[in-house]
Amino acid sequence: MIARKKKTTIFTAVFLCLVLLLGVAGCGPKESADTEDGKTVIKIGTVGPLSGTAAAYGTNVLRGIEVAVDEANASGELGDYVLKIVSEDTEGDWSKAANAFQKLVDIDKVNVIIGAVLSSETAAGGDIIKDAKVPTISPSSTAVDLTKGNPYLFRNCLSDEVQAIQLAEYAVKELGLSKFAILYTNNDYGKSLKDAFEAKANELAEVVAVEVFMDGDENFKSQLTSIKEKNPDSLYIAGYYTEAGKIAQQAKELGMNVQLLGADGLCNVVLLQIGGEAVEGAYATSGFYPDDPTPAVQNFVNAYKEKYNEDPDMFAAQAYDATRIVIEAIKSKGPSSEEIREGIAATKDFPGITGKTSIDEEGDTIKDVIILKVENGKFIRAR
Amino acid sequence: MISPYYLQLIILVGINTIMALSLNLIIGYTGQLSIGHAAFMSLGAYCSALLTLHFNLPFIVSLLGGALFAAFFGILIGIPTLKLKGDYLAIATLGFGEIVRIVCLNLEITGGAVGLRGIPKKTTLLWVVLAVLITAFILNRIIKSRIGRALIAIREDETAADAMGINSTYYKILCFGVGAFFAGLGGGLFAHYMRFLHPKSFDFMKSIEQLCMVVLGGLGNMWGSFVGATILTVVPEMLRSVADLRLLIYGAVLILMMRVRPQGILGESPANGGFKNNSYSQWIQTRLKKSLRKRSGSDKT
Amino acid sequence: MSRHSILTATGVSHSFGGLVALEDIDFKIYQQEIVGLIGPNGAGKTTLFNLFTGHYKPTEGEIYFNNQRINGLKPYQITPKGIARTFQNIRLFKQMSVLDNVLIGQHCRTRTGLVGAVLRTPRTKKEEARAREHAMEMLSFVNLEEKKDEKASNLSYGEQRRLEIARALATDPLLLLLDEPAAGMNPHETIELIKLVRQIRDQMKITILLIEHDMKMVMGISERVAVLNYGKMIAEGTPQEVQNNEEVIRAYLGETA
Amino acid sequence: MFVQQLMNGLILGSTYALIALGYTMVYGIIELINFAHGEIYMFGAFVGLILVTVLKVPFFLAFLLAMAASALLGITIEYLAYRPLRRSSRLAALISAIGASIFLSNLALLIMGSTPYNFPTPFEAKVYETPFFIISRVEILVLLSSLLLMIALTLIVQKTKIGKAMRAVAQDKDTASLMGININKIVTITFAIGSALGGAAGVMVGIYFRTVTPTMGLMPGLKGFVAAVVGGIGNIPGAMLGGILLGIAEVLGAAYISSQYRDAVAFALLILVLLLKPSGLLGKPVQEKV
Repeated sequence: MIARKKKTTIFTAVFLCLVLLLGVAGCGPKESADTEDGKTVIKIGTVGPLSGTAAAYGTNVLRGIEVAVDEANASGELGDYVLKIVSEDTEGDWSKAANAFQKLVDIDKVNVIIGAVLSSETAAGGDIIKDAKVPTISPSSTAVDLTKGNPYLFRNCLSDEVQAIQLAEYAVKELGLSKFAILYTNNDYGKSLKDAFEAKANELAEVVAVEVFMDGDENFKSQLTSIKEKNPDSLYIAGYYTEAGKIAQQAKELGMNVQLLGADGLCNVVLLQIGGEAVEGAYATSGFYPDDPTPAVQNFVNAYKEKYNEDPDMFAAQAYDATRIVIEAIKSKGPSSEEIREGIAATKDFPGITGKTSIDEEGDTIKDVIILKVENGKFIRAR
Repeated sequence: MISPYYLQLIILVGINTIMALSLNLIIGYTGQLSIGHAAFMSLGAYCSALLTLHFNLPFIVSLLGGALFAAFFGILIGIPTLKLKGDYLAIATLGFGEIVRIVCLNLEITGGAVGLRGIPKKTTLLWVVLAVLITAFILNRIIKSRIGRALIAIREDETAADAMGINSTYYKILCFGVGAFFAGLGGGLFAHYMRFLHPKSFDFMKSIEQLCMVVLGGLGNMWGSFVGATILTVVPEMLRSVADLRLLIYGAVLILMMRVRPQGILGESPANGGFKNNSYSQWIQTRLKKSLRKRSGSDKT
Repeated sequence: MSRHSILTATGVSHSFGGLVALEDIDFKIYQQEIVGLIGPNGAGKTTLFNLFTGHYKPTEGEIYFNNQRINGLKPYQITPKGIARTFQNIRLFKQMSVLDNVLIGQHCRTRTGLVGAVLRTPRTKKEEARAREHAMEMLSFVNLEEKKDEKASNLSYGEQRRLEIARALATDPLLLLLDEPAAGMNPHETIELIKLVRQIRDQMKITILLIEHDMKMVMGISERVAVLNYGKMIAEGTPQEVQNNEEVIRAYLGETA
Repeated sequence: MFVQQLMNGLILGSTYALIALGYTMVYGIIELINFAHGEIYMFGAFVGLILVTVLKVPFFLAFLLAMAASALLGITIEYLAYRPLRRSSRLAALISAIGASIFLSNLALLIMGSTPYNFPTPFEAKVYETPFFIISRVEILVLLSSLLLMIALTLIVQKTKIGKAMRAVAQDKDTASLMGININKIVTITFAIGSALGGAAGVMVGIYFRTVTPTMGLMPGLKGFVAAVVGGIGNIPGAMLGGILLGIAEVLGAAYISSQYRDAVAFALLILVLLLKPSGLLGKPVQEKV
């Protein structure tokens, strides 16, 4: 009996402590002050996976935004305004992203949101920011028609369709390839790349095999063996760098002699580390080339490296550019949500580190596609 | 006027309460360990959303359609799998949940990996409150009836329940069907609130989250399901300011909770936990008693 | 006493994967008698119970209850026909109240379905009230009416035994199988139990088959005793006859030696 | 091509088997689904990685040290999360295991970050070609190590005194303790061995797939568990068989049905086996006592 009582007491104590702790954490520094050091605060909300399996993408996006915001605040280019980031985690789960969006617009009353990262997250938040009239620009959600019919939703990333079409053309005309195999990851990104590439490649030449894998898979030998049977001369990998590196390795082990092709999801140094020799000679479309000698790119790369001790990837670069687009919008129109929306919508030939960027009437991005090639363990620009 | 963010939280608390209540019927009252409850939610969500999108049916009809669809699968899956006991049933339901998720990810009609967009927003606070009340009312009536007694008897001791003339297979399937029905109802409300669906949110972790709601609140306690759903919906939101520690804390709390109060916040039986007498621990108990008997030298035929 | 058989087993055998537990048992129970089933450890007494109640299916042989063939039926099908049992190692629904335990016994005598339960129709209410009344009668029969709201696991050992009997009685059986009802009881409790068993037979007209080790009890209460050894029925008769049967003496002495 | 696919399945299956062995070991003794096993596997991979890349420890030594570290982690988890619950319900232990799993993977995420680490391969990447199939040196290593670990484990359980005590505990804890067996010690040893196996699996798979991430334990953990159940949980050769069967089913499913449903094939196999033989392919059915 005594033991039981003690247990109950402990339980009650722990429970109360927890509630208190949470209360403090939740109500903590909920600042309503919109000024800081005499400057008016403009709040930028971010939404993306900072934990869970997709955390790598969300973390890099947040870092890209942070670099841009630090830079802008330090340079004083915004005059009487200062930018402040409110970042929200989604765990990679779109229903939690919906909560994050709702919180940002209602509780934090952010002026603008940069995010979300995964297309499903952005899709789940689209209606929320539309209802709240808060402009939102995603640096990486590539799903087809995502921004359509939503005047508050924009994105700054390469269109999957354009990437796939341009690479298919390049592969046939410049590289002289004719028998394509496609291996795509079973998410919106992989699927829209695959659809576009398959259509274009079939038009110009022939697609002999299409196989699919899941995010996070490690063993691709089954799919690769099926592909090998069809004797393609090239393999288009519509997915991300981790899986692509392993696919390249395993294809090599199976003795496949194919030209590797891919999209911007491949462009990360991790691909080179995992893939090693197996990814030599691979071509991939990209919006960002970190070795580009232009000062804007080098400034970003150096600032990023200094802050995070790591090379920036496409996610970080596109997030940086998205933030720059927002900053330009504030400079040209003003800091209110409506003004920022107008500013973003009017973006034309913005000289970003991921190329010249315009936003079309659907909120979609028009930007140059560059093609990178892996040579001697480094990405170099092929076109 | 309540802010949309808090409104959203209240609505999610409501939907999660429905999920937890229906799962509680299966786990807490009938003692069948199911860890694929999110699958029934997704079946209801997709079915009702598609009914709305393609046939433009009234909301209530879509909701019921989704719920019945989920119930149908609950029964369909229940018939073969409910022969299994304890951990084995848990694993089978886990496998079923994953299969549903993968199928939803690859079908054309569900939008596949791109997700299902453009579902009209029809779920309001009123709908959710009504649904919670109706769910609680119906489940409470069932539990307080002859059927509920039979379900609890099955949880306590299936062999003895059989001996009392209870067709345990029938009742287990019935409870699975009813549980799946309300899970499907919750799914329908969820779909018409979120306006978007993607299989990602109906994975294994979601089922675990729902299980945790039930256990945290207290197995076999209706109020417990409400408390558990509220805590696991609201607390993660309160912890947003410490985003990277959120799941860390969640994990630690689960371990601590099981140590200090395994019967849940509102659980009743202190010393040994209400769930103790499933068939497996029964088996262990029997063994214990047997060895005691052996020592006391009495008969065991 | 009428000599009308209520349960008839002919040539019943049962084996667990090659291990023969019961072999060629011929056994009859007549209406309203009290029969004792004895035998050393592992003789197959509980197995025979399990065959009668449907928990096991006989490998061979036939079992008739009230002129209906019941072998192969599931327990939940046999109970409504009128066989009820208690368990050797008390299997109450521990977390349920004493009254609810007995109400479970009424399960097979009530009909309410899902709709009736949710709508709580007048029929349901009437049925529930009747079931409660009946359950209370059973509780007062075993002298537990005051404990009706206690949790079953909080009862004393002897009370739990009695509750199990009340639960079995609530199924309105014709035949009651008691598996070691006196195990763990003190002499005083055993005497009370003997009284109770007699009452069940005399007042409710229920036939009783019991497994028991307390020889005083078996011989004192049973009108007929059957002896199992190594899965075979080695003797059957009045307590007097059985006590003097040489094979029985050997079986018991052999075991203790 | 069919032979190559079969070979692919065999290799994939032996990576599952490596994980399944640890699962089955723990379940066999204390009947607990150790959901944190996937995280122990991840932990082993990280320890191996850090030893090899940062501390420049020779590979084989790093492998052993990773096993030892994983064993230590396993013992700690058991002590903190499972032991206090030994007398409470199975569900409580299950939830506690899930809590441990969530805690560990997020702790790793916090410390190591989410970018995948590259595991440098300690062996010359060599590929052997036969007329029917192609196999790499690492794959042979994975196959052999899972086979060796299975045999070693079987020997430990069947032939040693500790093994005998383990089996006694598995059969009947109370009687075993009456016979003078220290239950706590046996459970600790069981966790140590099971977790060491998990760590070994982590390092092997890390080398094979060349990456280590904090979330690497999730799906393989689940699959390894499925493999253990298919083979008959608690049965050591069963874990091997289950793993290989699962691998082959997945690979053939992907090759001849559709790669979209590869994971669904695995889970369908699980349900099928459970329905036909609930105790798994090599598991012994439990006779229910009345």
